[in-house]
Amino acid sequence: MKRVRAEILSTRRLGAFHSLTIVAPEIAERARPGQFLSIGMPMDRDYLLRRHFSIHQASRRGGWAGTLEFCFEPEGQGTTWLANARAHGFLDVIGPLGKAFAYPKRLTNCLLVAEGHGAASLYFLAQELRARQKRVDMIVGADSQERVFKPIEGKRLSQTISIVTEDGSLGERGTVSDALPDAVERCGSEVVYAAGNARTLDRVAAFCRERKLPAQVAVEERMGCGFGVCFSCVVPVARKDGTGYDNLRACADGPVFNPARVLWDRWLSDEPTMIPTPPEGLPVVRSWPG
Amino acid sequence: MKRVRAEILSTRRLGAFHSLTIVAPEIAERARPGQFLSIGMPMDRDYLLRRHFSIHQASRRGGWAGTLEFCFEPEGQGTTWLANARAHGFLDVIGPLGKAFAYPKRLTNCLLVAEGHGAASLYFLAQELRARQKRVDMIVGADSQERVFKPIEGKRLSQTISIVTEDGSLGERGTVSDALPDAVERCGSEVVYAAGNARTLDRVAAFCRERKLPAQVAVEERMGCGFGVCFSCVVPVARKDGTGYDNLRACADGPVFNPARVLWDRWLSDEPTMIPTPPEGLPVVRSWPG
Amino acid sequence: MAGVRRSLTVELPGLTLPTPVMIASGCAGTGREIGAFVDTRKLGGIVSRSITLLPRKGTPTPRIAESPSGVVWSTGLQNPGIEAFLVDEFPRLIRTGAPVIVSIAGGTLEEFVRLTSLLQGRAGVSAIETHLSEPDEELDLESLASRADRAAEIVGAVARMSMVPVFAKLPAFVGDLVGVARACVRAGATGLTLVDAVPALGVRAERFRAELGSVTGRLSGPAIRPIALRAVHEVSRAIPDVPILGCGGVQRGEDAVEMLLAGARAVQVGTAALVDPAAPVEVAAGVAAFLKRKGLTSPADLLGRLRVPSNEALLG
Amino acid sequence: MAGVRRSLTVELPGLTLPTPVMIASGCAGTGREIGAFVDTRKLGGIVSRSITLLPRKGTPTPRIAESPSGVVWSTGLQNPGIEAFLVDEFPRLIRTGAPVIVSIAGGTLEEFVRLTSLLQGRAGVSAIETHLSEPDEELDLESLASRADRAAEIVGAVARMSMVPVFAKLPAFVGDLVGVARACVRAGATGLTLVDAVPALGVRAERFRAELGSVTGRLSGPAIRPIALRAVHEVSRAIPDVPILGCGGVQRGEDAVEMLLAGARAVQVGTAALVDPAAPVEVAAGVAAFLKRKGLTSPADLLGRLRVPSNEALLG
Ligand SMILES: Cc1cc2nc3c(=O)[nH]c(=O)nc-3n(C[C@H](O)[C@H](O)[C@H](O)COP(=O)(O)OP(=O)(O)OC[C@H]3O[C@@H](n4cnc5c(N)ncnc54)[C@H](O)[C@@H]3O)c2cc1C
Ligand SMILES: Cc1cc2nc3c(=O)[nH]c(=O)nc-3n(C[C@H](O)[C@H](O)[C@H](O)COP(=O)(O)OP(=O)(O)OC[C@H]3O[C@@H](n4cnc5c(N)ncnc54)[C@H](O)[C@@H]3O)c2cc1C
Ligand SMILES: Cc1cc2nc3c(=O)[nH]c(=O)nc-3n(C[C@H](O)[C@H](O)[C@H](O)COP(=O)(O)O)c2cc1C
Ligand SMILES: Cc1cc2nc3c(=O)[nH]c(=O)nc-3n(C[C@H](O)[C@H](O)[C@H](O)COP(=O)(O)O)c2cc1C
Ligand code: FES
Ligand code: FES
Repeated sequence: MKRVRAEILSTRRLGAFHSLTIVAPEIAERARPGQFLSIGMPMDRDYLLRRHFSIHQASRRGGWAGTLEFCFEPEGQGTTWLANARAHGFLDVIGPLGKAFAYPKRLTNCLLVAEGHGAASLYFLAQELRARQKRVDMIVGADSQERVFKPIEGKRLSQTISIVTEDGSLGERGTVSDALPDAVERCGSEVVYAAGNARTLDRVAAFCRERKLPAQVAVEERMGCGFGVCFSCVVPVARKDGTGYDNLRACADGPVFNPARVLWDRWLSDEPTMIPTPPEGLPVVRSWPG
Repeated sequence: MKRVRAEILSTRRLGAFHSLTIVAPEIAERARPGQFLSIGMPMDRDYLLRRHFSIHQASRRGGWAGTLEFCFEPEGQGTTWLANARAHGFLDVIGPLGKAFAYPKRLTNCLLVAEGHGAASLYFLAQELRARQKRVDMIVGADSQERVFKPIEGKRLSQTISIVTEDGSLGERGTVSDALPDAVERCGSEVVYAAGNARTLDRVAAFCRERKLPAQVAVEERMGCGFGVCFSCVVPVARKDGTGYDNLRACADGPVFNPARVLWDRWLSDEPTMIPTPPEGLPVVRSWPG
Repeated sequence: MAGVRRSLTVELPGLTLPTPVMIASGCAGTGREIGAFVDTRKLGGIVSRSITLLPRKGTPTPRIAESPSGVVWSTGLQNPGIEAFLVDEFPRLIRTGAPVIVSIAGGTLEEFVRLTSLLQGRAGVSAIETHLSEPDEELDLESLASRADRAAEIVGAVARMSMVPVFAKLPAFVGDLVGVARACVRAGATGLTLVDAVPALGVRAERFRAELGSVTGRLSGPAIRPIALRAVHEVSRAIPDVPILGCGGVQRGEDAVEMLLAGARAVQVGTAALVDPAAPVEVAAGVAAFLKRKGLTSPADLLGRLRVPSNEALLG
Repeated sequence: MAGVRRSLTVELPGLTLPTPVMIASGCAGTGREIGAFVDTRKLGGIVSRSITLLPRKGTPTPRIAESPSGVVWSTGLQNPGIEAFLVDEFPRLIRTGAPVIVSIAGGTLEEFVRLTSLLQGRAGVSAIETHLSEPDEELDLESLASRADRAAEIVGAVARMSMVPVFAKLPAFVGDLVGVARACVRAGATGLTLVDAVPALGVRAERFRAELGSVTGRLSGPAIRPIALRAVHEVSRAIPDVPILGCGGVQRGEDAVEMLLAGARAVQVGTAALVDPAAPVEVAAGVAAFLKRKGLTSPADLLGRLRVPSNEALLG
């Protein structure tokens, strides 16, 4: 993990998304899919916290060697400021942060389920999987067309891709989880990777648990620091041996988790107080397929 | 008093000073020497309060009609932000604020004593006095050469001018108050106007009191609002009849005051508690010469 | 939402506000100034600066300094005293057409009693706000609000004499905020203004000096909004039906909505009104826009409707 | 200033700090993380997150949200419990080479006693900080610090058992801060950490929700600096010789200088260390630069040297 003052090489618009490419060789060198970057905000603003974005692209060779790309939708103060950043400006960047997606050793057919900006990290993963001779199929979704992340690149990176939007403005009408059973059939998927909104990941997790499909998901949680010191970003994860669970830091112990071990109901609970351990006890989960 | 969204017409450097010319006809129409402008800061910053600057120039006719100029030295957060403002940007401006300098009706020989940015309003005053066939002489001072405000313009606007700097880098070595007795002799001054640092104004006031010279000074005090609602900017001023004093608002009741009525020791006291009324009682002061 | 009649009016016991956004005490001037910037009939109300029995010259300058997203200030409650106030300033405040809440302050029970008697039955006094953050000169307490029984004694005396609603303005931190609040309500307060600015100190390192002539002062502005929200929330949950005027860091319409959700019936804007004299009116417009967007018809629809969060909602 | 030997070292009773800038409790991680960003030997000290007798899972997420120039947070003191802490986290903290202050928390006297006994005589514990903002489970008080006698009972028990300095960390607002502080010192506290984060609530208007999973939380960051400064100033003037660790909103060297001028011997950096992990070291560098500019030789030269302001100085 490094902290650098990184120059902005270029900025682009991709539908609803903004893309920033920065020069940060020390980070690009180490970056792997699922990891993220932490961007510092300017000093004199009334908002303080760093903002966090998945690494979409890390170039190690060629003309772009040493550069990193991340993408975001301008929403609040921080992303609005970032959206106005110009080439040749500098950013305070920490990365690569967090645990990356693990690659399957034996299994080959990988299904990547991406919702919204979740595609940013999964496209990066697709490249790495293909470089390892894995078959990559994709489900890419969003609420509407302009929020579907780089559909063309999605097609290029996958054997088959199904695009879904909630309003039907592009591809099938529906959500990525609706499209899941079908895709798994069609592609003979053996491993599932997913990134997107937590409720969707919960549904993907339930499906994979039921089908006994090994899976990994990249989660997002509010972060205070992004580098593991404040314990703001925790997700309840069952211990391997089922003796209980721990609140693990999405930034340091995640953001990639085995969905079978995430206690979704507890994490996504509306209640401000903790839910008691379910009567059936906590799941015992074998680790990621060797 | 108006509030406008004013376009920045141009920006200039004048030695240590920055000058901004803005388009604000409603304000320029009414502006008189000694009055000031209040500039709003951007929304998302961690500093809130408006910044205040004397009106240096208000053009009512000709090519520049409807424009206002103010000048400042970048020091803290707000002026640093302003120093980076560019032409065609917009500012949240309130003005003209405060009471202006009064012009003598009968007396003719006016001596203008300007220290640092105090010259900004006194040069404006000089123009108005000359337009009224008054004789204008000046003492213009600062700690060093690049802080002497527009010396050339000072020469142009005055019959005689003495320039003083504390380090002697331009004109005589010394302070404006040192140069005062001489200038009054030489120019047969009948009225004194002064703007500058409070301790200097105190000395000018003492001199004028002793010589029975009618005078007016423009003061500066920390302001919360600039338009009279918060009572942050007060200066202790003796009542005309000597029955006591009032803490008057520099922004609404000033910034121009009759120095003979300002209780300088009380105002400039180092003590955090109020000083008792002096045994000799408070001054009784005839009003400004008709 | 065709056909829906939407109104910003706020009905409080014995007091109707045209909008839920007033100007907080000490930030509205003398009635002469504010009209230059806003249509004063669009104000929910104007709270006068705190008026004492005798004139007060206030603290030496500097009286205000900046701090991150806030200001540290101390005026020492400069005011002309109740008699001069009633001759001059008060009539001008009334002429603005906004409901006028007179804030009264003192260090002894007697002062509050005499102040109230001078306001009694006077046309144009829409309500009285008791400023209780001053030191208690009789019991020698840090402030009149630091003990529930004492606060109740003062507020009770004012309430018994007053024919108009009385709001007890409390600091965010007194030993037991809910206890003091409950005591004030039991003693007869119509409602509470939460909160007064927070004790603070500004230091100017470069000069080894305190920023203010009075050395210590009070912190206000957006910086304290979460502090005010917590006070409003805590008190409104403990004393469900008491009308609360939320005060502290309100700058935008959304901030006012936050206060109403936390349990306030209306809000007061202080520091933000110094920075932007149109803020109180713009905040009200922001509340109206929010109600429209949510298909609600009145500020009362927001009262205390705070829900607990869901991660999905925050991350989705 | 040729020949002047300038040092940032701070000498406290029984404790020497390499610099006057520590990382505040809950913001330093587990000893694994911070080394990636700074030379940890340049830290004045590291205060551990608050450790309880039994493991704590903490509050549900979201645990942090932004507010103007601050953050509202609540972790519920998530920690592995003292035993696991001593096995794992503590040794790693020591290996950073910075003085380690262990922060302990609980809701009962017994918990504090047992926590202290487990730390007793353990190599590498430079000091103990008692976190007193938790609710008092025995006397059912809002916090252990809300009553002087109770705070003194807890801190006294810890101090009597401890062979290392004990710092009582207090909230900015308890009924009578000076009284509680004095009671803690009389009971044996070596010094005080002022202040803990301030009770607060964050609301997300758009969603009618509290920002935090625990609904209410605490405010920290630059927004509260004037609050912390006032607490440090008030206590240091009332109890002249007690060592105070100033905490609250310190982000730049100048902020730390302000704390020292107000009466602190050293400072702690919390929120700013989340925003910029190098901040604690850069703040110390800023203090050094300030000392140099003023021709001073040690942080002690700044202690309590606050002067009252002069308008001339501020306006000139
Ligand atoms: C590990 C990780 C990877 C992410 N990758 C991406 C990405 O590749 N592209 C992308 O568009 N977004 C991504 N996000 C979400 C992104 O961090 C938020 O959208 C962004 O922080 C919002 O900042 P803002 O200034 O627009 O919002 P504000 O409302 O101004 O933010 C206020 C606070 O809430 C936090 N916050 C707001 N929304 C979120 C959120 N959805 N998740 C976490 N914190 C939030 C902010 O960080 C900030 O601290 C990621 C989040 C995490 C944790
Ligand atoms: C009536 C009036 C007229 C003025 N005219 C001019 C002018 O023509 N040219 C010029 O250069 N300056 C002028 N000043 C001073 C100018 O307002 C301050 O220099 C400026 O506000 C400093 O802002 P900052 O962001 O640089 O300083 P910061 O240190 O960031 O300011 C912090 C706070 O202190 C206040 N403050 C700081 N210095 C002063 C000061 N000297 N006087 C009053 N408030 C201060 C700021 O307004 C702000 O509220 C005038 C002040 C007043 C009251
Ligand atoms: C300059 C100034 C003067 C104030 N004077 C008074 C006063 O006289 N009486 C009072 O009760 N509150 C006074 N206040 C406090 C405000 O009414 C308000 O309670 C506080 O500032 C918090 O609100 P805000 O964050 O919107 O400013 C004053 C505040 C400021 C900034
Ligand atoms: C995320 C976070 C976690 C914290 N955890 C603790 C804690 O466990 N124990 C404690 O005494 N203080 C804790 N604090 C409070 C800080 O130590 C500090 O007192 C407070 O944040 C004020 O300092 P600051 O403004 O520099 O952040 C925490 C603060 C933050 C932001
Ligand atoms: S965000 Fe601070 S630990 Fe993860
Ligand atoms: S600055 Fe507010 S009254 Fe003058």
